[in-house]
Amino acid sequence: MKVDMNINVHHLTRVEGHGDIHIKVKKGELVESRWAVVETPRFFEAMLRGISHDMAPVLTSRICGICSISHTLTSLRAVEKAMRIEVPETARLLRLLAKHGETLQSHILHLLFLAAPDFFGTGSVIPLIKSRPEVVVLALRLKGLGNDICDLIAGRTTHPVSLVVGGVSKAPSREQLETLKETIGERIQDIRAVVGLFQTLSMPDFVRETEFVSLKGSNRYPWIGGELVSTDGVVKAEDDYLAMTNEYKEDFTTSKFAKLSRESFAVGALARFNNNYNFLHEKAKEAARIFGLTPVNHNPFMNNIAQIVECYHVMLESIDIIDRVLEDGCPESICAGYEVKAGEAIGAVEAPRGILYHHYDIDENGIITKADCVIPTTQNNANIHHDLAELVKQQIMLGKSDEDVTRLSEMLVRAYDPCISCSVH
Amino acid sequence: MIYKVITKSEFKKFINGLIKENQTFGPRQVDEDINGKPIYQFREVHSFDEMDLDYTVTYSSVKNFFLPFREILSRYTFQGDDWEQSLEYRVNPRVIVGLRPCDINGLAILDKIFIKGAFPSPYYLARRNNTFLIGMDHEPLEDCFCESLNHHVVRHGFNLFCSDLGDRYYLSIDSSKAFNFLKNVETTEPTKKDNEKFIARKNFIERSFKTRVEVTGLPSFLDIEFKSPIWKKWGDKCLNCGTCAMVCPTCYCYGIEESIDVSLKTSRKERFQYSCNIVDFAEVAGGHNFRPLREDRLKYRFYHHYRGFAENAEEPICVGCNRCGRACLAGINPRDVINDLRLESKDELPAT
Amino acid sequence: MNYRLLKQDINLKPFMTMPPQFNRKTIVMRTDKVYKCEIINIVELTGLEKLFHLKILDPVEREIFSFRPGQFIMLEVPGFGEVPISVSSSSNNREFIELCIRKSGRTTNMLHRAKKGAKVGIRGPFGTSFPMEEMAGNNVLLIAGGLGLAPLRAPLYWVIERRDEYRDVAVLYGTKEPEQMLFTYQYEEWEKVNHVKLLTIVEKADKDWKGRTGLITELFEEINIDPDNTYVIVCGPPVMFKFVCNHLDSLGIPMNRMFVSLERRMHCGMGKCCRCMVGSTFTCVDGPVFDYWSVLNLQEAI
Amino acid sequence: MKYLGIETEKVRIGVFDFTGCEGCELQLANKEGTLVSFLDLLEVVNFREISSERGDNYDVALVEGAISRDNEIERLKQIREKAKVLVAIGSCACFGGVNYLKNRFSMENVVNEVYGEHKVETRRVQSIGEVVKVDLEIPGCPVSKEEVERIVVDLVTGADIKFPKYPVCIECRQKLNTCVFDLGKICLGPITRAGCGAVCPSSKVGCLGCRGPAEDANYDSFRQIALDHGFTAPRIEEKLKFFNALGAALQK
Repeated sequence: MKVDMNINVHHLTRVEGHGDIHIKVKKGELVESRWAVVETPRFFEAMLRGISHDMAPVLTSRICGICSISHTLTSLRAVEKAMRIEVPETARLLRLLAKHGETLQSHILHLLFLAAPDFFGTGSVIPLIKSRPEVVVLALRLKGLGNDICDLIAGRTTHPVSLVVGGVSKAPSREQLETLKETIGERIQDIRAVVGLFQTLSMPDFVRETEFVSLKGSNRYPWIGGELVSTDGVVKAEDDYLAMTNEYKEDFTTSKFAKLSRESFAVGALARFNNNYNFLHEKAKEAARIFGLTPVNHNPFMNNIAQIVECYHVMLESIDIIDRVLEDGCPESICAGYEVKAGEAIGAVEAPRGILYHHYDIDENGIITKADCVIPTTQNNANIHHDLAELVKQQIMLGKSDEDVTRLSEMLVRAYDPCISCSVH
Repeated sequence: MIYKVITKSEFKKFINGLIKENQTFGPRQVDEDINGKPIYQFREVHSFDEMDLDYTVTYSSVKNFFLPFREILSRYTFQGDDWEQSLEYRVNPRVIVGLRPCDINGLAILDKIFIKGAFPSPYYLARRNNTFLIGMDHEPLEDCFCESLNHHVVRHGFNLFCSDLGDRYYLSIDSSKAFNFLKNVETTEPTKKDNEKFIARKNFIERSFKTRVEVTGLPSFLDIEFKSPIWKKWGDKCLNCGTCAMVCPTCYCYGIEESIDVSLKTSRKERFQYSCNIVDFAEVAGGHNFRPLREDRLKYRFYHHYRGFAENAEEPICVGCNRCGRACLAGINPRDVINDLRLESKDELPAT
Repeated sequence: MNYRLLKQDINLKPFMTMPPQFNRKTIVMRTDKVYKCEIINIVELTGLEKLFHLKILDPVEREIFSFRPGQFIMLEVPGFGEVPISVSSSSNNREFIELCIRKSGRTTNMLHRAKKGAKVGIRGPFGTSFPMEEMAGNNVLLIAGGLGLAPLRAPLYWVIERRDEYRDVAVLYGTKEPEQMLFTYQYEEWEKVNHVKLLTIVEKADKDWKGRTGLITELFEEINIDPDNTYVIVCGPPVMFKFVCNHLDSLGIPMNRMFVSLERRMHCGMGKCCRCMVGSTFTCVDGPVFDYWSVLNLQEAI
Repeated sequence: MKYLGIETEKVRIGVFDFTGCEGCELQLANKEGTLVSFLDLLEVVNFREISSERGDNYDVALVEGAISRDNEIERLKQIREKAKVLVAIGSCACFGGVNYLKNRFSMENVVNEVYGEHKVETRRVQSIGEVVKVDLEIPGCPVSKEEVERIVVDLVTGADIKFPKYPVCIECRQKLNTCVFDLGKICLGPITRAGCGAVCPSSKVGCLGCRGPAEDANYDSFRQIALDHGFTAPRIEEKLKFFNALGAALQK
């Protein structure tokens, strides 16, 4: 049996942001295991103070380069709730469509650009261009589709422009929507191919029971707003998010940690899947069954599979959304006028990596006086940290080498698709 | 020129026929401004009803249908240390409906430069030859001053021109293509009464102009006023943003740039619409700028427009549509600048 | 009955398939078609300037191409851009053309890295030229500052090749520093073989410089100028030719017998893009060669 | 490519990030249609976000994000030493970006607001150029992939790199957009450097000047125009300072 182990991964690669893994084993006993976020804090909550309410979505989209649409939508939800602004239905649908575009491009980026190299034994996706061109083609086409959806609805993918307080500033034309719908239809076969590809790969077998937190669907798979729910049976209102997150600070990390009923909980694709399986599109459920994924699943590596299932689901739902917008006849005005007023509100949105909260106090001039943002990766950090300890313990028992443990630990963190700069916003 | 009269319902049939067979562009409302006023542009249309033929004015001119804002002049394909050049002048035919007389006159000015001047442009010619133009008269807006430049009437440069007689159009037919197309629908020879109505309509339009700009002797006047302090006054306001030149029907100054594609296998040589208002318009390779000041550049645009260049027989190239004046955020418009210059020179004259 | 517009293809016209002839300005040609050339020789002149020998590859195009002293061509480096360059060689040389090029921008920087055998393109010739025939029977005075010697080389070749037709020929050449002097290897030949009086001067001498030091106008003291029988060509930066021309004017030389070549940014060379406008005049079509009287009448020329 | 007798070589790049969202790095993996050709121009020696390869032998360092901690300064200086060409990519790297909004407050105040009793180290935000010498700045929040592609082609072929000097208005008008001012919103397009394809005004949203000032931008006239359109001075200043891209120019 392996006696001593000293693993230090400085600035874990193929994730968004800077995080370190530290593992220390002495005489077969785990002495220390840490998931330490060393990302530079940016203090967005402070930056928000004194900013006009309509600049808040623009500013907070800069929290994250991958899920900027989610941040924008969360910020808009908080502002619009605070000022009691009624957003036109078509604008709601278009926003959700942009959201789906983001989910698709973010999940594909993670699955095929960042995680896949682990399964093919390469350092990055670049060697795969030559060795596995069919995988790269899938990745480019699907990520391209996600970006195209975002570009059309939100103006661009990173830091969207047309998602504004009151609705959407510019609507796509009927022709553009019809073309987009056709393209999504054609790409369904690509997501099927991704399912096929991942069937040939084996997810590490690791289970650690934990609690999964997400939005709760009422009649459909949840993305924007609604009740908060956990697999341990906790249900809370959106405004009650603080009771759901319970943030606390550890010294070894710049990101905060969070907990609910246990020492940690998880958010993200697997959490949404575990809480809302019933609302998934039939075809998406079918894909889940192929991998033996059923709720409640406690293998964090299966988050990858849950992401594939969600990609399938959002593509199909996008087609439905476009149909509904086209039925409504693409109304000219999809942005509600409003009066600036004081208020306080919380917005909760399911970002690709899990549930995201923005909480603003706005004064009568429409200026933000206080802000709080709780990021999915912040909520996952404690769970990653505890998973790591459990994983290392199991691996020591199996007598695995330093390299194996390092590789598996890295894969574990990546499986959460962490968005670290986000978490230290 | 052959004249005919057509009812508005027959005209609609005629236009729908053209739309069905050809790519067609016409005035469409694209936005509403903050004051609730509609904003129009020439956009592709798929049926007659999508057009708004009673539109006031389009935000941008039709210039870019003939001088695209960006256009590939040639391509190079690289192989080893050698390359091959390829050039392409093919364009698909299209129809533009609803041009105002000033728009058509603007094209006539561009024709002088790009077809009749030295080194006629095959790119422009191909676009011009393959575009079927249907003009329409209109009542002038508050700030139109095309009448001052005699561009409120149009005599050539179109295929078909329609004068509104209420329930019918009085058609001026200036091409055999238009004449043949019109055989598809019912038209009548103009009666004496139609002719009278047509002339009355013309006179009515001419009387309706509210804005006048005095342009007599302007070319030599601008030469004399080249060093006037008035230019600084307006130059200080100017953002040098090039908006005026982009919306203008006759501004044609351009630049050429080349770029290699990411594949490193091909490159493009592109012409891009530019403006003499832009800071580096007259900058040379070493970095020297022949027009370093805002006022130099603003003056230059006026100089080109109202004095005219050798290629254009030194005539003004402005058609008086005031698109530049409306689009300018800084409130710079030809009427005010020219009046200012004239007033200033009056002040300088010794009292008699 | 039909409403369909038929495509009118100007590609099918016969002159669109032939090599363009740039000395015919009024027919529709493929004016953006370049003549492909090979760089057959590169001579390093100074740290900044190189002389390129370009041979047009296609024999038909080489036959068509001819130019007059003072005209320029547009030199195309595919992918990197096009620049106007005045031709520096003899118009009698139908084998290759010589271009003296300073490194000063995207296109010329690339060109300076090019190796012998590389292929570039040219279009042209464009613009006006010096009235060489009109000058016959007179004294010819060529005055150049800095890079200005490059465009003067073509008229100088013209005169040298017809030496009997001209009377006294003098070249006055000034640069800032000795190392900026161009074509120094030819000076002896010009003076001894071609009977050209050559005077040089630098503003700032270095330790090896044994010649004159000062401004170019100081050279006037060393030659006799007969104002009634002299034609002058001046090339150099605007400040320099303004200074020189004023001096010549005071000597009594009529302004319409002084010629200058103006330099401006050009993008098309064909009187379209307006980048080279001086006042209301196109440098590319109405110039680059102007007599000094015309220059004085252009707004913002100097 | 062996054109003009010049053999082109791949550019060995390292991509590094500091205080920022990593959105600009992500753009490098965008524009899927040309991504394979684009990657073929590069030898990626160090790019933590997408690759586990970590080398030090890069010629060109693309640096994203602003500087807001002591250890970032050290890391940046090391990169500067190794890189032949250091490129600041994105508005954070070029100007400090939105992070500069933090500088309105004292650092103590900022830490208290977010972390309460926990002391976290932070410093006033600086752009990359305020800390080390920068050879090239590619502005934008995020950067435009088209522009990055063009610049990388120029790096590979060794050609001079050029940026548009004119303002966003030209690109905006060329898209036949309605002026955002006519729609009742404020837009910094007239004073902001073009190159983004007027992406914000094309969505009927005002430009916020993330690409920095156009050459010879007329601030005085612009301020007057904004006031004449009924926008209040604080509102105008909020926009002008948002990315610190124009703010930096205003202070000069």
